[in-house]
Amino acid sequence: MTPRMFVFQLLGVLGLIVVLGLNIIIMDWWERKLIGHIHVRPGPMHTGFHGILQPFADMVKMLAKEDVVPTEADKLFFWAGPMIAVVPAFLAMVVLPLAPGFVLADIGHGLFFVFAMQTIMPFGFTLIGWAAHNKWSLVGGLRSAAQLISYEIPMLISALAVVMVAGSARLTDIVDAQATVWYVFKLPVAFALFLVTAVAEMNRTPFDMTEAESELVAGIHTEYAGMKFGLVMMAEYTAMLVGSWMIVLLFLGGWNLWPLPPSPLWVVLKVYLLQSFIVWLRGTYPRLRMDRIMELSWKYLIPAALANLLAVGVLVIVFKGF
Amino acid sequence: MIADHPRVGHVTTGGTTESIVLNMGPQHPSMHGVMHMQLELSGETVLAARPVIGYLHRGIEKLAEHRTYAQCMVLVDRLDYISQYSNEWAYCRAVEKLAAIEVAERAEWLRTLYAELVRITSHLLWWTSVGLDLGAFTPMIYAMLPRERIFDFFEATTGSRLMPNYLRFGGVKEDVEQAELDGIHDYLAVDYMKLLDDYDTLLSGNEIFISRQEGLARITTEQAVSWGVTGPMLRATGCPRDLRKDARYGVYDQLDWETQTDTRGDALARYTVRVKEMRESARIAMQCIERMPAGEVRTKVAKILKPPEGEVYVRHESTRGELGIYIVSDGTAKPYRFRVHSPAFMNVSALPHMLPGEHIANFFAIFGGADNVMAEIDR
Amino acid sequence: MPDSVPGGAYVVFFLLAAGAVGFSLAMLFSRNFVHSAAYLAAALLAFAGLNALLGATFLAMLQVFIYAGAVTVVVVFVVMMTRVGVADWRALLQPQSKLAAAVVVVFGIGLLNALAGFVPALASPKAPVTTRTIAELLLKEYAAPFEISSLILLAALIGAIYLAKEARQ
Amino acid sequence: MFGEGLVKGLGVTGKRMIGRGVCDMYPYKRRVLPPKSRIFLSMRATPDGMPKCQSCLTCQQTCPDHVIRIERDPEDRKRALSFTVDSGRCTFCGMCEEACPYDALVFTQDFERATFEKGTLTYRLIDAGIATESCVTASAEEQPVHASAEGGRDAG
Amino acid sequence: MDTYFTDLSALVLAGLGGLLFVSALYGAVRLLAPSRPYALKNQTYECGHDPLGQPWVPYRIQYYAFAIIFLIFDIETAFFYPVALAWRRLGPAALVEIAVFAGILLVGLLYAWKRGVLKWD
Amino acid sequence: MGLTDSAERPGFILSTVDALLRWGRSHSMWICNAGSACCSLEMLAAGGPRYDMDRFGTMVRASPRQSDILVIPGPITKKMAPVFTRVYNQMAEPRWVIAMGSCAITGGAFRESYSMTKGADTVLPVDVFVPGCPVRPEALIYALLLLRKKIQTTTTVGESHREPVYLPPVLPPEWTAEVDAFLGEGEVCAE
Amino acid sequence: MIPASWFLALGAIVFLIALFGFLTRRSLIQSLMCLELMLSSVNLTFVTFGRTVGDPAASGVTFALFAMVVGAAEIGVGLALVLVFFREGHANVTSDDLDILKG
Ligand code: SF4
Ligand code: SF4
Ligand code: SF4
Repeated sequence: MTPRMFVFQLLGVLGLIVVLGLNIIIMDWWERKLIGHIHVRPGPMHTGFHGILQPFADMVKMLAKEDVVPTEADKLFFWAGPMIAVVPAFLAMVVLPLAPGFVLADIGHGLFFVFAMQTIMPFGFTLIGWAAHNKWSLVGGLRSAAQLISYEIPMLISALAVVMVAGSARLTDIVDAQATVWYVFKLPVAFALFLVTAVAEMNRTPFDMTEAESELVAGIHTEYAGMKFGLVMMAEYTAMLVGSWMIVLLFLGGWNLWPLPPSPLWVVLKVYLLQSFIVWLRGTYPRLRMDRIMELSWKYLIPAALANLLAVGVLVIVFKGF
Repeated sequence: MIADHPRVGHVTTGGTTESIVLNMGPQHPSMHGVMHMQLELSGETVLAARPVIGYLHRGIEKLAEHRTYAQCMVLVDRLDYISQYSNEWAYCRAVEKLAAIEVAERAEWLRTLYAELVRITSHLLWWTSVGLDLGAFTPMIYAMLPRERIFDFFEATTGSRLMPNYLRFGGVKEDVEQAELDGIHDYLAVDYMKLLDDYDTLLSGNEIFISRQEGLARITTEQAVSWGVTGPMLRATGCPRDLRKDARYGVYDQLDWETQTDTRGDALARYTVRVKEMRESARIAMQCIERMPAGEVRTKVAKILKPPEGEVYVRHESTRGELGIYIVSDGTAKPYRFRVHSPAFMNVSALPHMLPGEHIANFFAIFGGADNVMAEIDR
Repeated sequence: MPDSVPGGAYVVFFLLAAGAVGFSLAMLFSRNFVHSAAYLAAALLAFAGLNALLGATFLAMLQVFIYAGAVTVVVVFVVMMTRVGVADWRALLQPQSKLAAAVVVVFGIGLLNALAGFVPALASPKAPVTTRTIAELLLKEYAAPFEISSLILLAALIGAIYLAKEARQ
Repeated sequence: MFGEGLVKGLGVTGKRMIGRGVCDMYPYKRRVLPPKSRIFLSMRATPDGMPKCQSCLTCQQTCPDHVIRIERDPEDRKRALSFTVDSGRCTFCGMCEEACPYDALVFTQDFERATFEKGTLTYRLIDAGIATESCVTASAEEQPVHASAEGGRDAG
Repeated sequence: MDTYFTDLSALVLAGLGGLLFVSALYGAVRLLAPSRPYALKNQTYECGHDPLGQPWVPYRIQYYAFAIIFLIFDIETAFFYPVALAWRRLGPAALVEIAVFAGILLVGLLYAWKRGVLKWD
Repeated sequence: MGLTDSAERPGFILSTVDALLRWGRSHSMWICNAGSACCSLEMLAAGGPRYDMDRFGTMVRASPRQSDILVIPGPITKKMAPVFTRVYNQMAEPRWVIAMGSCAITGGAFRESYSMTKGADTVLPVDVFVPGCPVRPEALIYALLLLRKKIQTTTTVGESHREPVYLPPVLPPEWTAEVDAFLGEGEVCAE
Repeated sequence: MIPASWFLALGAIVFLIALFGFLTRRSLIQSLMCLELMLSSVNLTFVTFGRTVGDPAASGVTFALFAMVVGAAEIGVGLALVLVFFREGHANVTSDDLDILKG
């Protein structure tokens, strides 16, 4: 741990915060724009060029919006809940590489670390929902917690198939192993499972149980005003970024775009394409019912993921070069 | 006397330790207006539901007693603000029956046309809310497209997008230009049908949507009849009850159309019936335009109408079911008593029977399927 | 580690140690069980950090994954299914808590005494401890405990489900 | 096949995502509203500022919401001293326009009437016997329509 | 220790950075936002009504089943993870072992399924 | 207390912040979803493809906590008045109210009725009145732009907060008296 | 290099805190939480010992792994028991006078 290292890391963390902020700004605008176009309307238009300043305006407004704390709310977690939701998502970003070597902490268990961070999120959501002392929030929080914990397992198991084939959980290694053939082609089943579960982990339509606007007013953040609401949104957008980034790294070849030379640009491109796809899903589908969501995970996805894992295991043993 | 303050009592079933009593509405994104539902939940299962209405009670029935018959049209428009022409027509029919007024031939066709167009817009609005209740908000925006087109037609011909005040005793306010009619005919024939096909693919064919609607809150015809449920909700149980055919008004008997039914009786059936009706209504409207005779649109009626003493009740197939208008006249220029039998009210009162035992997420699918308009329930 | 700043590791250690002790105490003295669960999660996270500091990254992650993630969620669920907290601080305590305190003090003195005489240094592992070795250990040397642990888990699962089902009726 | 509907649904939204929007871009471009649409109650006036109202009070009696208040000139029963409209109460039903035997009332399509002050919603069409700027000036080619000449317009 | 430690310090730094960032936002809100709490405003929102009863009541016990199955399967995947990492080195015997391991736990899932606790209602 | 709360004479920084805040607030006006009657259909249409409020950054939020503007799209009946006041009170400051349609302005077509309040301004502090019945979507957008102008020109420095609005838990006696009068005499169209 | 004894001492302190809590807390839930904490501190001790002997076989970690399994199984069943007690009306899973929900 040299001082240079320390400064480097400090800068890296600052950079990540910028990425976090930039991502939410870009995605907020892009999502509204995209949904707008799906709805045959222009979306944000008159705040800056094609509404590009819209997220900034929202941000400024949220900063200057009163922070209502309900009398009966649990003061501590009403305040700390959004934090608990944001920080793990942010931490997960630390191990995600943009290019070989271009990563803050290229730890050997990068993949597992992301999942470990993701397990904290349901806890955060439960606390957010519980602290508000509001029935909608409570139901929303418990729902989202139940959903997140249910989808974590098939997600990890299908990711383990990748680990099995790549023989490493270091994300850079996994990407490098896809220099020619992306795992999406090698492991299509795992990819499909991972995609579905990742969308569920991001709490996006058709799995958007945290918000479930028509059912639970605004879900877990019913009581959260101003910046706290912004923070919850930030956590969700960051989770979306982390999730799509993971998919890109694990299955879509990361910075590889054969036959073009590898470049961090491809990662960014793929990540945002994927996020656009998720927004597109949101613009198309209704929401699944809660019990169907749970059933889907426990009755279909987990057995399927296990079967897939075993099948991949057999393949790896039988065909050494798989 | 306003006996009850909004802070109403609790749901009656005794709460266990696990149950939460939840106020749904009146300010709730998908309560379709200012409905208030008190739900008792155990976990996420509805144990008991109690609709609380009256948040939009504007006293229309009482106000009508202080207005002349012609002036009441304004109130009738706002009774069920989603299918205004149906209300106006029902009211006109009642008054015409009471005062024995002839209706001009062309006006009957125009009335039929408008009633069917408004049925389309109403069903489209319901379609938006069905999507919205299930978390898909694109249908909401898409349904706006044909709605806007039809509203354009309404505005160009009657002067208002929503509150037309167009029907008059003995006819309609003024004639419609042929160009406008042709325009809407072309739209219905081509673009509208295409849009509907697309929308069908978007929602009706969606497996998620089907899985959320199928088998939900299944009711039988007997149940529906005993709860007084009418309209598409009744037809979805397989009962071909349609006052347009049964009560014989307008020019429906001269047109080629069918009552849309579905035998399943569940939420999906209610959905299907309404979607089919959207197409059927367009067919009726197109036929109206094609076969509309020329002529006067209004017969001579006294400026201040004073119907003879007596009472009248007409039944009318509004978008939501059987709309009844009851008027008692005492021979003066103002109705002595004006009463509305609201289809939405009957449909909503069936909800407490249908809801218990359902998952809270299903609550909205069922609730939306009833297609209620609070303005009509509360009056 | 010639060019390393020794301070860094110490800072991290003290941060984490303070976190571990502080949050455990907070957990203990919180009257609201949801708070307790959250403090527990925080303390366990600190332990994860300590494990990582010792080089046991895999275990550290497991600590986050299983303890801070899964166990606390389960605890929070249960708290929400029962009662959230107690009104009075004294209601937290067992009647015979004085006795317990005495036991703990005696035990603690003994433990710390034993530790005081035992000051080993951290040795670097002779061969790098990779997670792969753990896997090999699990499947070869500890194969029996491995399968048995699955049986334990199964038993716990069935038992818990049975009990939860019982509790519902 | 399961999932077919899901894919097709994506197609429906995807098609529109790429296609053109239908937005009016309201404050920048304005849709021409149909002349019949009832948005702002106004009155026809001759170019020299004389309102066409003959102060017959029909509209005041017809209006279901008591929106119109007319002050008659005590000397000249055919002249209104003031004609006040409370657009905050108007339901834009068009009954007054329909009933006016002199075809004095007319609806314009000026909808930008939002205001900070409730009071400003009450405006005068005739003030001191003279048409205010809220009135529309009848163009030269528009023939004055007299009730006795036409007759049929208010046959209800 | 060193490589571990650089990674760990990055994570600790990031954690602190994240917390600081969020606190900074909170600070900005304190600085910029108006604040006027009063009783009615701070009352729990319930669709424009007086809140009825307490939200913090004991919740449905049967959801506990999900939590416990999750916990068990979480541990299972935690065991799978090193195995998957070392898979290429382990060979067919491992396959059997892991299949048995997963099989035993699947029995548990099956049990839960049959007991009907995998229903969210 | 907030930075912009107390300052008497804004310096450079403060005025910059003030300008920024005004810009932010005026460009991100979120509407509270509180549909009540016919006018809410036009509010829906204003969010629709043809009019699209979202162009101006106006979203419809379900929870009053996150919204800035309470649009009252329809009649406020006496039963509904406490609900609206509560929703208004539970909105986070700064907040504004738009009375949409004749009903919300004066009671409109139902003004004489026993069950109506005589306009939103009798229960809430209304900022913008939009006449119409129903209000055209364009007119609503116009009102929003008008309100935006107001927000832009109102300094946030030394912000004068709105007083809380309370509605008595029991109905005011004059309301009930009016009901009695209506039902008793049968003629209240005094005007 | 941080001395191993620091880790051991830390583990011991937390263990004692948790033990104290376990013995004195009336609420079963809190006792179980304390138990988790105890297990965690023991795990730390395992790992530290593993490091002090330079254990190449990583037995310390593996052992900790099995400890986790046992801990998880125990808390799963324990909490299920809490639920049963609670349902059977033994509100004194925590205490008798726990009617107030918020602390
Ligand atoms: S439009 Fe209707 S409400 Fe308005 S002034 Fe004329 S008659 Fe009265
Ligand atoms: S009806 Fe026409 S002429 Fe008569 S008072 Fe009204 S505006 Fe004037
Ligand atoms: S102003 Fe007119 S359209 Fe709007 S709510 Fe009132 S009656 Fe309905």
